[in-house]
Amino acid sequence: MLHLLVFSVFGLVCVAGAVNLLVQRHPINSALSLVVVMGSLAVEYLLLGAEFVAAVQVIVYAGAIMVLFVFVIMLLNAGEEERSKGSRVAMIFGVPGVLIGSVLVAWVLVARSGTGNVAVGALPGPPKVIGWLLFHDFLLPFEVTSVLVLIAIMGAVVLASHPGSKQPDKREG
Amino acid sequence: MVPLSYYLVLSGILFACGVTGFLIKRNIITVFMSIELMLNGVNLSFVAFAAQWHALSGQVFVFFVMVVAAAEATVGLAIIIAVYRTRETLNVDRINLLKL
Amino acid sequence: MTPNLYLWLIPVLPLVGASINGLFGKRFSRQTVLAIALGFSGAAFVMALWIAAQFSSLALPHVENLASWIRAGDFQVDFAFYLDQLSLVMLLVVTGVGFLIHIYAVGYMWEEGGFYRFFCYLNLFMFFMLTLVLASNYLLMFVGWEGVGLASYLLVGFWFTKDSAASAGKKAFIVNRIGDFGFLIALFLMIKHFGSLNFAQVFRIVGEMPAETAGAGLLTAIGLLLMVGAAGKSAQLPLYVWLPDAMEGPTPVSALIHAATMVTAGVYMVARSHVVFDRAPQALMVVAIIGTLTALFAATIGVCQTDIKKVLAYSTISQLGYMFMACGVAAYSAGIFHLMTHAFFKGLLFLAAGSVIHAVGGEQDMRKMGGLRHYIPWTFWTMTAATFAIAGFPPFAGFFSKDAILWKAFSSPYGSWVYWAIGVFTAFLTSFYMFRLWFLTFFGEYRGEAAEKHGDEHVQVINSRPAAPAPYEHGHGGIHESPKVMLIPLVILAVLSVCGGWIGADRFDKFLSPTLHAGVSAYSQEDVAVATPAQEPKGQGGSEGLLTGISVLAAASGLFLAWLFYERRPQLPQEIAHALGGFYEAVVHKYYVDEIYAAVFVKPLIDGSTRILWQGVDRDVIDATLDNSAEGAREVSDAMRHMQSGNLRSYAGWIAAGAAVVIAYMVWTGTR
Amino acid sequence: MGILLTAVAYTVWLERKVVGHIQNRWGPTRVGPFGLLQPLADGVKFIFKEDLLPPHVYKPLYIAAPMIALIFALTSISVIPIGNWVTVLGIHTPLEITDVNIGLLIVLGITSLGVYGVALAGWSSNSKYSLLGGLRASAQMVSYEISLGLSLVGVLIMAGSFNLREIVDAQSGVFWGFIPRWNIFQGQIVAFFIYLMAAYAETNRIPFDLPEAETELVAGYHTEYSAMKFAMFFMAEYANMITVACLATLLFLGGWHGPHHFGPPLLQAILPVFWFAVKIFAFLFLYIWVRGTLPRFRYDQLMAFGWKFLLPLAIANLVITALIVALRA
Repeated sequence: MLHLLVFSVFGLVCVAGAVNLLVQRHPINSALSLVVVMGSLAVEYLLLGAEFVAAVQVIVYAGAIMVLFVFVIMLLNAGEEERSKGSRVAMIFGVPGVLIGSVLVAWVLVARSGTGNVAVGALPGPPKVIGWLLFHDFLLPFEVTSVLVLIAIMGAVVLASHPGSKQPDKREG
Repeated sequence: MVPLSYYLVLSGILFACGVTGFLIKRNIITVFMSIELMLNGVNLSFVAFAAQWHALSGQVFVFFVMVVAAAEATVGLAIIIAVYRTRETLNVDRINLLKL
Repeated sequence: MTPNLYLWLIPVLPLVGASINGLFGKRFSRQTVLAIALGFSGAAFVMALWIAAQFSSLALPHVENLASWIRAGDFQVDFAFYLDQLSLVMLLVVTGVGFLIHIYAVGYMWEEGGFYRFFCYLNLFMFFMLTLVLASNYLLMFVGWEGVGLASYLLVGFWFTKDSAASAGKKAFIVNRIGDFGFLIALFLMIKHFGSLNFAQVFRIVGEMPAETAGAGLLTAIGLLLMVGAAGKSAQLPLYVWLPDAMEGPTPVSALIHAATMVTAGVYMVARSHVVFDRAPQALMVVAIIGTLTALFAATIGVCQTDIKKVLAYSTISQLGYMFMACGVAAYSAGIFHLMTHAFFKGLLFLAAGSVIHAVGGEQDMRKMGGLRHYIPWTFWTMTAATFAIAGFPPFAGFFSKDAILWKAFSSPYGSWVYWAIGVFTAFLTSFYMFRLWFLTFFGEYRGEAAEKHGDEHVQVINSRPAAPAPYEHGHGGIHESPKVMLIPLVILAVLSVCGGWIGADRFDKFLSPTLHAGVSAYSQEDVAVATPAQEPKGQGGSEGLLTGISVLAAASGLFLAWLFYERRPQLPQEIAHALGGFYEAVVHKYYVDEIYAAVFVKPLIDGSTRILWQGVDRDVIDATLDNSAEGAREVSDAMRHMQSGNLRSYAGWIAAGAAVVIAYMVWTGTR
Repeated sequence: MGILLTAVAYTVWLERKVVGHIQNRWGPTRVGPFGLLQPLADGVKFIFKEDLLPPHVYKPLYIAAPMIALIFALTSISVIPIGNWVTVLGIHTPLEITDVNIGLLIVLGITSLGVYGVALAGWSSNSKYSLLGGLRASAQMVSYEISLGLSLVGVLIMAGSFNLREIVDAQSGVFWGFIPRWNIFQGQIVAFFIYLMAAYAETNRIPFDLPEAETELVAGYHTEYSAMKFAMFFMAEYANMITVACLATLLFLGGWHGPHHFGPPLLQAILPVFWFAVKIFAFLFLYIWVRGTLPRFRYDQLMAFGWKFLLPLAIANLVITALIVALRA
């Protein structure tokens, strides 16, 4: 019961954060709501037993990626969003499409997935085991991602550096 | 005990919120955040399925998603900065020339 | 375990030379180009000699597998090389004559532009020819086959700025395609029915099949198709038309490709496939008939040609006809023997003709020559040796091989006196037109304008050579002897033309017999033993001597007639031509074969292509379809263009809607 | 919590005292003996000061920012053990608030979130000095976090666990009878150096206190803050220092392991805590010492130092440590 309670509380926080992201007009508020979503997701991961994933979620997502977002928002001094009407298509087709799609998926999941219950910490993901998996079964993808990250860093430096300026931008990747 | 489908539904809701954000938000940074939100939704379902099938590879995938998300955010934000420098706007409705 | 002979090196060496020259030759000096071209082709020759030296200790056939090439199910083709007596002979001929002609070409081509290009092509040709000869399966052979065609095309069209040269190259290529078509279909039939293209396997399977004496079957079909291919490559009736035109190429090319090596590929192929032909008497008969007819036909044309190289070209066709005649009566060794001697004397003839042309400054019309024996004695004497050889005078090389063919044509179980009679008549014609050439070129008075323009850059190189068999004579003036580098190959080939036949057909036959008689069917053996028991002893004794005497007589009468016509009474040919009237005209115009081909094949093809394919199919159907669909696409995209607003959110909206549809479909199919 | 806040307060006092002595002053002396009651006086002053709300600030975040900073600073201390398991009055309890397997990761995660307080404060103040301070702070903290994390990985490899208690236990015992088996003496001296540098930067302390460089930016991100909100930032900074000191002690300095175990059970229970406190004190003293001695870096020097020197060094240290451990195994 406690499990369900915790799940529901943080799930609600999660959804509230996500909805807030949509409702808020200032990007920094959206960013902070996203941080909230990520934090509560980390708790959900903990509930599922994936403690390492949870920690990394906080460190990488909330601690690095979102800081980067906030940093860019501050750097560009992004103001409130304009209410421009650029796209009727998005409203006419897209939003109903999303609604239909998600309702269908939710229906399928609830009605037909036949998945069982999970207990707290159903599948512990200790760092040791995950590291073992990463460096054995997923070694190639791991290395490929490292190359990807390297490329991303270089690309970011090239893109963000002022054309002509000698000093490359020193944001982290 | 929580039915696994709850997790999946939660992940679906997050994903749908992400898509909706992508559709209705005008600020390109927010649009980017919506993408991150979608990725988070997917991550949750990964972890949930990992718990269901007792396969840790599901959690490993989350790491890859995170790494890719980090790379994507870096490059994406760099692009945003470059776009902002040339077009002086962050509104996606005004960035419609498909070139800088 | 047989030793590894590195057979693959032999073809690859010239390829390396060709690659180096082709890629970098433009920047090299002529000397460097030369060193590369001669070095690599010479190395191939040395390798061939080395292999010949080791030959007796080898277990034959010696197959060296280099790499797997195609593997599809049970079907497998390898890069493998196959060495036996037959390919050894070919190997020596190709590398030896090829190397000599390389040397000759140095002098001949020295002033030509594209020097490196020429030697690149020449080396490339060597590569493909050696691949053809050494291949251990039909597919690799086909690669070489096509490759020599390509090299031939490149070399015939070497002076590509000259329109006739370019179109001659194309003609050679296209006519060869027809033959290749037959060859390819033969290959397909083999794959389908034998499941392999390896010589060893194909011959083993074929060897177990009964001879198709009663009616035409698979083997006859394969044999005939192979013959189509051979006819294309070896310029046999009716596909010979490209060879005379191919004389547009530089003379060393004519010598190497269109006399000594490439055109004999067909003969080699037929001999190589003798197992198939042995079991297909009808195919064999077709080969013999085609060979005989070609020999006669080309010889009659050769009688009236005035261009020195054209005469030689028709002569080549005619001699190839002999070879096919030999193959057609299952006397493969005689055919190969003639191939070898022919390579010597015809190569020599072409080289000497080249030397003549060189001497008179590019003139090829024999009517404008004459009396040249005083000016270019070395050329004259070597040419004399070659002429006597081709005419079949003993003891020159041509006598032995031609005699062997004629004898076999008469005595073989597949033979008949008709072949023999035509063969002898052709020998007479051959002798006649060759001596006609000889007299016209070297005797009488010089009839051309003195080619003064040519005498500046060549040193007179007539110095005494102790090994030379010819007496020493000196000439002067604008017409001058060729440089030494051209004469050396001439002399070597002259020696070979004289002595090459002394091996003797019987010894040659014995040498080749492991290859050529291994698979001969019981049918022919039986036939030899049963059907002509009485002929054999007589044949060996009196009959052969008699026949030999007749053929020598024919050659001699040719010589006499030529002397009569062109030396003694030069006006006589005119009178005879008048007397013969239409027939003479026909012969001069090569029986109008080119014109007939143009009318029957080329024009309908062009018209058909123009009217039906181009205007009908292409323009009205294909183009129209494309135009209409393009128009339709334009209209549709015009309508769809508004979707491409450039607005990110619109795109996202479409994606979301599409995803919803896909999800709905999946749910729908999943829940049913 | 109470202990922590007291510790924070007295760290401030300590700093003022030490820096004072370094600069040949007395530091606080008036309030209480040796100025010991000075923190109390400060607190009272902050509480009673007027809580100014400058115009044009983005109010929600302006108010939330100091809270965020303080909350994350205080939370991270919760998983830090200050001593081993003790049995007091029959109750077997660890001397920490929670014991989790991935304690170190949680500390890292929470400290990485601390940057939001600074960044948001700088942005929401709607002042260019604040904004620059916030930008500097976020960039600097994110950059140095990498070196910090990597410097710890070496220790983790030695210990083979994320659990802080296990890491400490791995450092018990001595070499050759007298050298303690602390990680700093087990080849992790380079890592300790990196950690030290990165920690200075993470806590925005001299010589890396660019975000609040008073000579350039007035007071950096908290220029517009006053009264209790300012106090919160102040407390957050010192709480972070303590956290960092605790981590350093646990990871490099052998935690609560002291020279000997002696005395009655009660003493035995208290001694580890004592050793732990001593080490933290030493570390903090080092902090203040450095502050009193070294000048401030320039910003590009700071970034270059972080990316071009510390990070490669940290990676090299990690690789070598991993190699040695792998070879030894």
